[in-house]
Amino acid sequence: MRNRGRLSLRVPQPKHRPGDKADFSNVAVPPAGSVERPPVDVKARDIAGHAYSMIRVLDDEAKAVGPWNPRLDPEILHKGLRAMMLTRAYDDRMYRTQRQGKISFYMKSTGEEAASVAYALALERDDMCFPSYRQQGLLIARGYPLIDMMCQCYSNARDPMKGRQLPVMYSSRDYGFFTISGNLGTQFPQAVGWAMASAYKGDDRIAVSWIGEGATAEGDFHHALNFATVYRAPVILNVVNNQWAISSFQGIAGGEESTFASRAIGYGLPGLRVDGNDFLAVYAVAQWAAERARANLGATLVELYTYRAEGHSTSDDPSRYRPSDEWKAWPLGDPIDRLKRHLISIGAWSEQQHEALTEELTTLVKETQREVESIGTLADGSRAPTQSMFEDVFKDIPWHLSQQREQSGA
Amino acid sequence: MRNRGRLSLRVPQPKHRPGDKADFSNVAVPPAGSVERPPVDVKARDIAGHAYSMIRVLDDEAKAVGPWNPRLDPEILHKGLRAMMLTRAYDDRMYRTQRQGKISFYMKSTGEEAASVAYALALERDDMCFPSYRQQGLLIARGYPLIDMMCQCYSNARDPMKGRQLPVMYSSRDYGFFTISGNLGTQFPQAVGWAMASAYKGDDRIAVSWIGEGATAEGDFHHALNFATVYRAPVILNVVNNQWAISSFQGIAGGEESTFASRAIGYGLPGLRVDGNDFLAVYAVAQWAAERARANLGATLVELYTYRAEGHSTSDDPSRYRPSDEWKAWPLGDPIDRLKRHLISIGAWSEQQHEALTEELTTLVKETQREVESIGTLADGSRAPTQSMFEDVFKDIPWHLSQQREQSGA
Amino acid sequence: MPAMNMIQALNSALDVMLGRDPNVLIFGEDVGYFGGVFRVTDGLQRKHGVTRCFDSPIGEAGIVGIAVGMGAYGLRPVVEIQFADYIYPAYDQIVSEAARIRYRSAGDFHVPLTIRTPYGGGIYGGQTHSQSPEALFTHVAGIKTVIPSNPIDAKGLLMSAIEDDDPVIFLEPKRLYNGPFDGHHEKPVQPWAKHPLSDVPEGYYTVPLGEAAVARPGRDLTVLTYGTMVHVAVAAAEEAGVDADVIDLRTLVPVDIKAIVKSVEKTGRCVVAHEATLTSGYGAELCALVQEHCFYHLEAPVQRIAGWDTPYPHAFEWEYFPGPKRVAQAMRRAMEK
Amino acid sequence: MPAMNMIQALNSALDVMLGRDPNVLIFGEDVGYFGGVFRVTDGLQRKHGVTRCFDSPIGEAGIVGIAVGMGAYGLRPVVEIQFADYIYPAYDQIVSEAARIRYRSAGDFHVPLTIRTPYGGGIYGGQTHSQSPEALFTHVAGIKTVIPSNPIDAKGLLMSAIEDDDPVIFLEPKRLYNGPFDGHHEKPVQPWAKHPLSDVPEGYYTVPLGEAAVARPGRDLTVLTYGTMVHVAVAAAEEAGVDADVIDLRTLVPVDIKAIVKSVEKTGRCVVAHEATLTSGYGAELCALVQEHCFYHLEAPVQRIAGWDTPYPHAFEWEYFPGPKRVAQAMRRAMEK
Ligand SMILES: Cc1ncc(C[n+]2csc(CCOP(=O)(O)OP(=O)(O)O)c2C)c(N)n1
Ligand SMILES: Cc1ncc(C[n+]2csc(CCOP(=O)(O)OP(=O)(O)O)c2C)c(N)n1
Ligand SMILES: [Mg+2]
Ligand SMILES: [Mg+2]
Repeated sequence: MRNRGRLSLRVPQPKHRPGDKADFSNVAVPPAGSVERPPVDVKARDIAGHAYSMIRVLDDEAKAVGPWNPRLDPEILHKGLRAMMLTRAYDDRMYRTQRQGKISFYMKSTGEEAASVAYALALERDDMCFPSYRQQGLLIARGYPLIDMMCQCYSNARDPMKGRQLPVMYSSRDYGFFTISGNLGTQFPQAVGWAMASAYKGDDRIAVSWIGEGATAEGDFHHALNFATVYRAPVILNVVNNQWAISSFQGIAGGEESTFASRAIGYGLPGLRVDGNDFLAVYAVAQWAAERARANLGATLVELYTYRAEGHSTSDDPSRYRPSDEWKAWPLGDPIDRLKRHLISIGAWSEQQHEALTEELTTLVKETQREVESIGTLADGSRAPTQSMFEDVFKDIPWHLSQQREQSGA
Repeated sequence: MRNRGRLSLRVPQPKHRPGDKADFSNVAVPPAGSVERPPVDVKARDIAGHAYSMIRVLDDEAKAVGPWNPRLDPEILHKGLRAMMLTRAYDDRMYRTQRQGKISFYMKSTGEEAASVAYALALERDDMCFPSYRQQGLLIARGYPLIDMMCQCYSNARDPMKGRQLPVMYSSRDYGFFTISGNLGTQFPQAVGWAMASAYKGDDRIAVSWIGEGATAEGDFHHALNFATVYRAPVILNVVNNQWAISSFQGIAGGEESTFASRAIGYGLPGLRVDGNDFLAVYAVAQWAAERARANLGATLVELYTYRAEGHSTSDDPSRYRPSDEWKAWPLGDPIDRLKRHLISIGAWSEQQHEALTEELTTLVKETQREVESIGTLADGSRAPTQSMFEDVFKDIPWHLSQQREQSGA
Repeated sequence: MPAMNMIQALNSALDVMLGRDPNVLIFGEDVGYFGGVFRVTDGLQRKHGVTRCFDSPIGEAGIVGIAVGMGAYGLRPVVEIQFADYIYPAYDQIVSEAARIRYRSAGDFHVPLTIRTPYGGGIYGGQTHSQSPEALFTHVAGIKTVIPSNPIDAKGLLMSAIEDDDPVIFLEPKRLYNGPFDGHHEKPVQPWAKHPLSDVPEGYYTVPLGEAAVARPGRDLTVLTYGTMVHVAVAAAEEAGVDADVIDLRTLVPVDIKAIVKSVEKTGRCVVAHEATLTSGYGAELCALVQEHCFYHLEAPVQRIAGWDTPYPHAFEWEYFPGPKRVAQAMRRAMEK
Repeated sequence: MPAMNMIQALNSALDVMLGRDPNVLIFGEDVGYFGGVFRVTDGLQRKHGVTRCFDSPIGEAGIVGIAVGMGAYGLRPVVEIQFADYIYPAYDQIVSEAARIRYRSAGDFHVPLTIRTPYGGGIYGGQTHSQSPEALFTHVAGIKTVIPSNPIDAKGLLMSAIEDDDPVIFLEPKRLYNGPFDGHHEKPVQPWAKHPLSDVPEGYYTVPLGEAAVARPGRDLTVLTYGTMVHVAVAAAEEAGVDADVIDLRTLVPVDIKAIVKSVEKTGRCVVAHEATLTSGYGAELCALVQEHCFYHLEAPVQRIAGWDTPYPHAFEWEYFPGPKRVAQAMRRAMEK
C-alpha cells in the first residue's frame, strides 16, 4: 500500500467569480411534466430517483403540464401572484429604507417568493410554519398586516416584537409563524417537535419548516430528519437551495456531490426536488407532502431549487464574490414572471392588469410606510417603553431584573 | 383537507422483549459472495444498492467466496484469529475483575471483535484510528502491550493515562489510537479533520473512525459526513450497528426506516453494508475503502452489521430489556467461530490448535494480570502521584493551578 | 408517608404530573421501557403509555430542539439528559432557543420545558460522568436553574419546575440518589429511609422555585451551597465545631437573595461551596452577591471551596471532591480572621 | 510603522503566521475567497492558496471538530466563528474535546487550536450579533480565553495564541474593529489611525498570554476590564473625575493576578466592568478574586457594571450597553463609601 501518490486537499470552488460570464449549462433542467407523481403512501425507497430529478409544472410556454399540475382555480393563482408581487414590492421598499438609514438591516427574498407563497396557499391556515429569515412571503400570503411587519422593521412603538429583534425577525402565533431565530437551523428540529406534539394530541395540524442549503450543514438538520423519521412526524422539511450562503456557493454545503433532496434517502424519507421558481410545482409538492403528513405517513424532505437574486442581506455585496449577471443567466427564471405568463396564457390575466397591480401594490406599500412613519421610527425615538426591555425574560420579573430595571432608570 | 383522521405519534418498539423468543427472521441475510465488488473509483451513486445489501465472504460452510474474497495468506488469518481471541479473553477477564470490585467499570466487545481486528490488519500501521469505546481489538491487533491496557483499567501507577480516565478509555499516539472520549460521536469529525490534515500535508496516511449505530443520531455524525464529502477527506467512517444502544434498539436510531449505510447516499459518498461478523468481509471492505481514500477519491461510510453479545457495560443488565437468547439467535454467528471454521476448512487450523491457543491466551491474560496486580491496584493505593492531577490541564501549569495544587497538599 | 429515596421521589413527581396533566410527556435516552439508567422513569411507560414516556435517539441537541417545538405547541415536555456531562451538544438549543424564545417573540411564544439531568461526582465516574455545569446555565438570561438536596425537595421542586412556564434546568445530585452523602466515602452508605427528609408525601405538592432552605441553622458563619454539598457542609460544621448557618439554595437563578443577606448579616462570615470547578463557578457569583449586599457586615473574606480547575480525574475522586475536610478548613479560615 | 486598525492588525497576524509556519491554516464560514464578513481574512486565500485559508460549511460544531482532528495531527488550525453568538453549536467539541484532550490522554495528544470570533455589542446587532460569552469559557479547565482591546495587542496576542500549544478562545471586540470606541455612540467614529496603539509592527512579534496591561494609570480606584470596555472605562474615569487605574486584562484565563492585586492594594477600591450579562459573568470571578486576595485592602464593595440579565435588545442598544455614564456612576459609588 505504500509508495502511493501523495494525498491532496480538495476545496470546492464555484464555476464563476466576479468578472467571469455566468453560465448554468451544468444545471440539468428536466422538461416540465416529466417526473412521475406517486401516490402519497408510496414507499420512500421507491421514489429515490425523485431526489435527483426536478418536479416542474410550468413549461417554456408557461403552460401547466404533467402529473404534478395541481389544476388550481385562477382565483388561487391570482392570490399567489398578488402575494408574490406584494412580497417583492415590500422587499424593494424596505431595502431602500435601510439604505436611507431609517432601519438598521434588511433581508430580501427576491427570486424566492414562490418558496413561501405557494406553501402558504397550499397549507391549511392553522398549520404551523417554522421559517428561516427569508420566508416573509408566508406572512404576506396569510394576510398578516403589512403595517405590523413594517413596524417590526422600524422597531417603533408598534413593533409587535417590542424592539427586541433585528428587522425581519417576525413572530406571529396567530398567523402560524414561529419566532425567527438569528441562529441558523434551530427551527428545523423545533418544527419536528411541534409536529410530534400535534400527533401526540391527536390533532390534525402539521408543521412545515424552511432552511437554507447552507444551513443544512448544522447538526440540527440531522436531528430534524432523524427524529422525524423515528417518530414519523407530520412535518414538511424544506431546503431552500438558492445556490448561495452569504459568499459561499452550494458546493461548500456539499451540493456538488449530491442533491439536498437526496439527504432524505438515508433516513428512509421521501426526498423531492422541485423547481422552486415554479409556483405550481411548489404548490403541488406542498399539497402532496401535506397530504402524506396528514395521513400519518410521516415527513417529507423537499429541496426547493432556486436562486438568491439579491445580496444575502443589506450588509452584503454579492458583486465581490459572484458574477453580477448570474441572476439573469439563471435557467429557472423568475417565479413572478412565470406565473404571470401562465395566467396570461390561460386568459386569466393581462399585461395591463399586471401593471395596474404593480402600481396598486407599490402604492399600498408606500402608504403603509407613511402610516408606519407617522407612528414613528427608532431614530425619532419611537419604540416600546424602555422598561419593557426587562420583561419577557421570564414570565414574571424576578428580583434581580426588577433591581436592574430600577438601576437603569427605566 | 379537514375532517381527516387524527394524527397519532409512533414510537418504534423492538420485536422482542424479555420473555419473548428471539427471532431474527426479519433480518435479510443475502448469500455470501452475492454482492458485486466495484472498482475503487466507482461513482458513489452507481453503488447505492450496496447500502441495502450485505457484503459477505464466508458462506455457511465457512468457505470464502465471491468477488470480495480478499484471498489472504493464512498467516494473516492466524493473526486475526489470535487477536480476536485475545480480545475476547481479555474482555472476559476484565469483566470478571470488575465484578470482583478490583476495577470500577468495564466494557466488552464480545461478538464484535472482527469490526476492529480485521481493520487493524487491513490498514497500514500508521493510519490513524479514532475509535469509540468498543474497539479495544485495534490495540490488541496492533500489538499494544496488554499490560499497559490492563494498567489503564486498574488506574494504577503504571496507567499510561495517569488515572485520569475510566477503564477502557485508552489512548496511544504511538499505536495510532486516538484518545477515547466519554462523549459519544465526537471522534467522527475529528477523524475527518485528521484526514484533511494528512491530505493538506501531502501525506499518504488515512484516518478511520468507528461510531455506534445509536450515536449516529448525534450532530457530529452529520458534520463528519458533510465535511468528509466537501473536502474529499481520506477517511473511512464505520457505523458499528450492533443492534443496541444501552437499552434502546436500533429502531430508535432510525434503523427501521433505512440502513445506516444508506446515510452515505445523500452526501454522495459510497455506503457499504457489511457482515460485521465475517472477518474476511470486514477486511475486504476496509481494504477497498482504504485504497479509495489513498487514491484521493475520498471517504467511505461502512455499516458493520453485528450484534452486541453482552451488556452495554458492567453497569448494564440486558436481561431487563431484551430476550436473553438473542445472541444465540443472531443469524450472523460469532466472528471468532466463523474464522476458526474457515481456517479449519482450508486445512490451516484444527480444533486442537484452537484449544491450545485458547489456553495460551487465557494464561497470557492471567499472567499479565498477575504482573499488573503486582504493580498495584487503585484499591491498594497504587496510582499516579497525586500532584499529577494538576498536570496536563495546560502544557504549563498556570498560577491558579499551582496554587490549588499547594492547597490540596499534593 | 412512605420513605422515598431521591430516585423514588423524582419518579413519584413525574408520575403525579403525568397523571394530572395530559400535556406532560417525558422522553430521553433509555427513559422508556428501561426506565432510565438511574431508574428515575422506571415504570412510567408501562403505567402511562408509550407516547407519554419514551426512548429518544442519542442526540441531546435533537432532544432539546424537539422539546422546544413541543413546548411551543403547548405541551410541557420533561426531558432527561443522561448525564449533565452530555448536555453540551444541546447547549445551543438551550441558550439560543429555549432561554430566549419568550423574549425575542415578546411573549408570543414560550417554552415550558424541564430538562432533568444527573450531575456531580462521588461515583468514580471519571471526567464524563461527574461534572457540575450549573454555572454554564446561571449565566444565561431566561433559564431557571434548580438543584435539590433531598427527596422531599426533589419531588416538590420537580413538580414546580414542570408547572413553571419558563425553561428550567433541573440538576439532580446523582451521589444523593440512593442516600444522603456527607463526603465520608469511607463510611458505609446510609439509606434515605433513615433521614427525615425522605418522608415524602405520595401525592401532589410543590416546593416553590426561588426559595432557599436552612439545612442547619447556626450563628457563627454562613455556608451557601446546594446539592450534595449541603450534606458535606453540615458534616463539616460538626467537624470544625463551627455553628454554621447552612443555606441550601435549591434554586440558583433566581436565587433567594433575602435568605443570603439575612444569614450573612447575622453571621458576618461566609463560605461558599460547590463541586464544580472554582474559576467562574457559581460560587463566584455568590461571592460577588455577598460582598455587594453585605460588604459592611463581612468580617473576613468569603471563602470559596470548589472542585479544582481540572477535569474530574477518575483515580483521584476524593482528592478532587471538596469533602468535609476541605470545607471544614475553609470554615476555620473564615472564623480565624 | 503603518497605522493599522484592528482588522488590519489581525489580518497581519494571520498573514505573518501563515508565512512562518506551514502547519498554520485557516478556515471558517466565508473566510476564504470573500475574506470574512468583517474582512479579517481578506486577501489571505489569494496570497497563501486555497488550502491555507478556505470556506467551510455552516456548522460550527463541525468546524471545531475538524480542527481538533487537525490539531491532533500536528497542524495549528485557526478557525473563525462568524459571531460569538454562533459558538454554542460547537460548545461540546470545545468543552468536552479541545479543552480536555491533553488531560484525558495524559499528554499523549494535544490540540493547538485557536478559535477567533467577534463578540460584543455596539453595532445594533440585536440578540444574535452582540453577545459576550467569555464566562462560558473561563469556567472550563483547559482553555485559555483572550480578548484584545487595540491593534498592537490584537496582533501580538493572536500570534501568541496561534503559537500556544493549548486551545485558545480569541474574542475580538467587533465594535473596536474600525476604531476605538468609548461608548459615546453619539460622537463621530474615530479611526484607529489617530490612536497610538494603532502603530503596529509589520512583522512578527508577540504579546504574551497571561499578562495584563495598564490602560490608564491611576491611584484612586482600580478598574478591571477588557475589550471594548477598556476604552469606556478610560472615558468614564475622565468624566467621573476619578484617577482610575484601568487594567486591561487581555487574558482572562490564566488571569494576571499579580497585576490585579498590585493595583487593588494600591487603590483599595475596585470596579469590574464587562458587556456580558451580570449574573455569573466573568466579573463575578473578578469580584471573588479581589475579595479573596485583597479583602483587607478594600475600602468599599467591588462594584460590578455589566450588561443587564436580558438578551441584547436591538432597539435598546445604548440602554443595554454599559456605557461611560454607568461606569462613571459605579466609580463614584466606589469612591463615596
Ligand atoms: C449558527 C449560525 N451560524 C452562522 C450564522 C451566520 N449566517 C447568517 S446567514 C448565513 C448564510 C446562510 O445561508 P443559507 O442557509 O444558504 O440561507 P440563505 O441566506 O441563502 O437563505 C450565515 C453563515 C448564523 N446566523 N447562525
Ligand atoms: C453525548 C453522549 N450522550 C449519551 C451518552 C451515554 N451513553 C453512553 S454509551 C450509550 C449508548 C451508545 O450506543 P451505540 O452508539 O449504539 O454504541 P454501542 O454501545 O452499542 O457500541 C449512551 C447513550 C454519552 N456517553 N455521550
Ligand atoms: Mg442559501
Ligand atoms: Mg450499538
